[in-house]
Amino acid sequence: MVSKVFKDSTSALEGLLFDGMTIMAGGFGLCGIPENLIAAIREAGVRNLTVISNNCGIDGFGLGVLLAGGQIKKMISSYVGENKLFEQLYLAGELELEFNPQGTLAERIRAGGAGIPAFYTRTGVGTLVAEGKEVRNFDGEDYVMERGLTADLSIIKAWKADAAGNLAYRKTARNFNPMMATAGKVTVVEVESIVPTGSLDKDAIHTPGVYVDRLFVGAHFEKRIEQLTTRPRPTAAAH
Amino acid sequence: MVSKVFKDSTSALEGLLFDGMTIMAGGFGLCGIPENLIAAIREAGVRNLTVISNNCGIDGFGLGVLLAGGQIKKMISSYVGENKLFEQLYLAGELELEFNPQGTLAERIRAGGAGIPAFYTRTGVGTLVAEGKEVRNFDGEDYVMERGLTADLSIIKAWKADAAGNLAYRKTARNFNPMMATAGKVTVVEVESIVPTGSLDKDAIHTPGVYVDRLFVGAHFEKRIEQLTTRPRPTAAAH
Amino acid sequence: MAWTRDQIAARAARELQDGFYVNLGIGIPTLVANHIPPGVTVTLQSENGMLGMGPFPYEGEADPDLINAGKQTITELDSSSYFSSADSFAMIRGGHINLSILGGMQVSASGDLANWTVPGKMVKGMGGAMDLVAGVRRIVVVMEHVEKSGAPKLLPACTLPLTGKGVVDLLITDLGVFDIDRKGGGVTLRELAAGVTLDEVKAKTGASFKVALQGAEAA
Amino acid sequence: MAWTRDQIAARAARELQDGFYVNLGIGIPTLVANHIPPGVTVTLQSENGMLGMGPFPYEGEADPDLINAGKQTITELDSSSYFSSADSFAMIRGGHINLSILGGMQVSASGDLANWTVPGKMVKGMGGAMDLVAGVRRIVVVMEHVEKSGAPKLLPACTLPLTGKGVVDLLITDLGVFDIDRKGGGVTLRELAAGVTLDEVKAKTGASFKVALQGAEAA
Repeated sequence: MVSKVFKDSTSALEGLLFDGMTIMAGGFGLCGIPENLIAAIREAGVRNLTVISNNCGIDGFGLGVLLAGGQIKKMISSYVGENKLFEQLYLAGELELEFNPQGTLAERIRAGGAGIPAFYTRTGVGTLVAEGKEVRNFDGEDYVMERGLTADLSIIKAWKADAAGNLAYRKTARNFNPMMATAGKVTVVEVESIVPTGSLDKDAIHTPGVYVDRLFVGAHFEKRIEQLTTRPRPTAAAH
Repeated sequence: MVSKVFKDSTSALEGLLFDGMTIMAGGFGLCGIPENLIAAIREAGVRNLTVISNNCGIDGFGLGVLLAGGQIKKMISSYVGENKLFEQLYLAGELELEFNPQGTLAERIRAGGAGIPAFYTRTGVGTLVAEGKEVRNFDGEDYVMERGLTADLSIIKAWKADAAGNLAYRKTARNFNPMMATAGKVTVVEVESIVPTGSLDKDAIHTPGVYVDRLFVGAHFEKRIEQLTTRPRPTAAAH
Repeated sequence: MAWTRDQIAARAARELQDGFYVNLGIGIPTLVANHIPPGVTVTLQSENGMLGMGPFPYEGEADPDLINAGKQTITELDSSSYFSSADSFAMIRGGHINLSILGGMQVSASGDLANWTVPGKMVKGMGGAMDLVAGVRRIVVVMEHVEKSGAPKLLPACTLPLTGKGVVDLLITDLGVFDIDRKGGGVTLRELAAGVTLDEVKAKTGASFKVALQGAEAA
Repeated sequence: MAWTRDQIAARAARELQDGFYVNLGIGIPTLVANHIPPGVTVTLQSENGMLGMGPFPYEGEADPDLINAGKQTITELDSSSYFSSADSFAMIRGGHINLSILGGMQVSASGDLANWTVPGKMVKGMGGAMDLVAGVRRIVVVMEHVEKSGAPKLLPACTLPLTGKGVVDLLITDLGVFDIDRKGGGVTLRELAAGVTLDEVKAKTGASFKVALQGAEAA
């Protein structure tokens, strides 16, 4: 069987990138983002990208580097408040933007991967989000119709994988990654380690191998923290 | 905080049962069914039940005992082929039946628990299943609209729980249980053991505690096998 | 001479390609797992919530928490994973399974399939069959060519309630192999079982079909 | 005298009931966690995929894989669980969270909330706010009673784009506490902050409101 395991980000993306394509990128803020794949896409220089991702990184990190490279034509996101360049490009009319409520975005991606072309949600009824969309009453309550989302490519960050492509995520770095892994025509995954097949808990595999086309161990994981927040250690006297 | 842990099936169901109610019951075939809760409902004698479950047990076991007790008015299922009494009651007009494709049933229950009143699926287009339902074309393909499902009570079988109500299922005994746990107005769970809070892998909790109202350790788990199928052991010569 | 059930399964197994994710129905389709060609690795999905289905357990080792969609006890592999029924059918409906091999009661010339009910006679239900034919990328149906009564099962249109409309890509019976154009409609006989004549197939088939034999191979 | 941000948070914390599952927004709502009344145990949900949020980590122990919806580093508890964003919002949209406390820019007399954008000025996005107000069973908004300019924020109708229509149950500002009838419409002043007069509230409020004081308690 053809192996799903590739040696690095560049080889894992070979033949998959083209101008004008749609890419889904996992992560919430800078947590659980496919750092290595983003860097490789920056390197490859493809342009006019539509990027579906909850956020757009920060200036100089995460998807922010694709923004700085002028590679992104349109973002489909729920929140981009941490990115000054984003605001600047958007207000200058150089960037298209489609805001989705975060839960609607997550569900649209799940639907796209699950063969569901549309669903109804109460979220956004009576707001800008519902404009131009069907609003329908079920059992006395109004709901807006939202469409499933898919992409040409999904770029995913997981914690561990096996050679069959089974993935496990760690803590809140899971976020959008599992749904996006199901909604890409091709799904490429970077992981912190590839473990022997059979060593992952079979009851705890978040993404079964069927969804993973290519995977590799990322060379660098900076895992930058956006809002380092701590509390003081209790003093010795408290012990 | 009021404890979610009850001492047995009877106390866990106290005050929840009434004639004419709708109950979701987890399990696929006889695998992962809430045996102890079914027995307690048999004991309680409530009638005119609408039961949402993929199957209806077999004669004399699983939901079959509620059927034998004349407690079920209507079943919403995908397959009831293992139950002769079912066929008999149905053909005699003593039982209502709503067949759902298995995947549509699973998704309707997920939708019910997720606040989605309706969704579209290709499953069933051009068949009896689509009769009386909206059929709508998205991007050149026809889809049928299906509604979310909820219940007055969900009865669930899990493997392990902690006192916070976090649940883990085992192997294919997971099946319909996780979605049903989200779609009951009240959700009662029987488990094989309650483990110390903190001992379940936090990345591998299938049902977070928010969905669980009451839980108990089941007194009996017969775990009857419907189709025992084995292969001969390789002979010693083969070693 | 016509193919046996096992020969039908063997022929169906030749539709498997290396790396495929496959869902096998109950009956003849289950036998396909015994005929996977050498050098071909497929991953079997069981719609009750498992990817990477292993063989039946040894005697005494059956686990009641580990069954397939036919409710048979099975085993896991190193590469197996478990998931809920909702996740399982998201996988099926979303087009992530390459191939499904299913039994049939009737198939029409436009690829309609009936395999779940006989009104007034059989109260079983469709289980996951409607989801499989609607969601899986390629559908192969295996069945006896005619009913016990001799009545044809490959028909201009199904008379039984449908499982899916325009869903069958390939039909394999004891008499031969038929391509079905599920978009345009139309049946083409591709292979004859050893010892079966074109005349026999014509006599036993309700639908009209084109003939473009690739050679009548014994399975 | 008006309440401080911390006093607003303390008053909001009195809305927490034992056993509640709660989602706290960013800003003043985050402070609510510091004021949970004794004997009340609540479980905090973070919409990026966690139930059972713990306190901030000790210095040197922050884990980049463990953040809250405000992107702050946090810790886990024994009872914590992690899940995907889709599962997290299924929990929110499905009505499984008892209470959410959110910040606001404007609130209307019929319970409309605006808290996500100022056209032409602010390009941030709604994040999970629209899902929270649409799905959570009870919505408490905490905010300063007036803008820096002195303009009222409790209005007959919001002028900013809405986050949700008819979604707010209770409004807590530095001046007092207001019940909002999100079905029928209509605001009732329930509590005055210590040292705040009814006249001051009337002067600083755009919407008309009824008065049914339960006693002006200091938080």
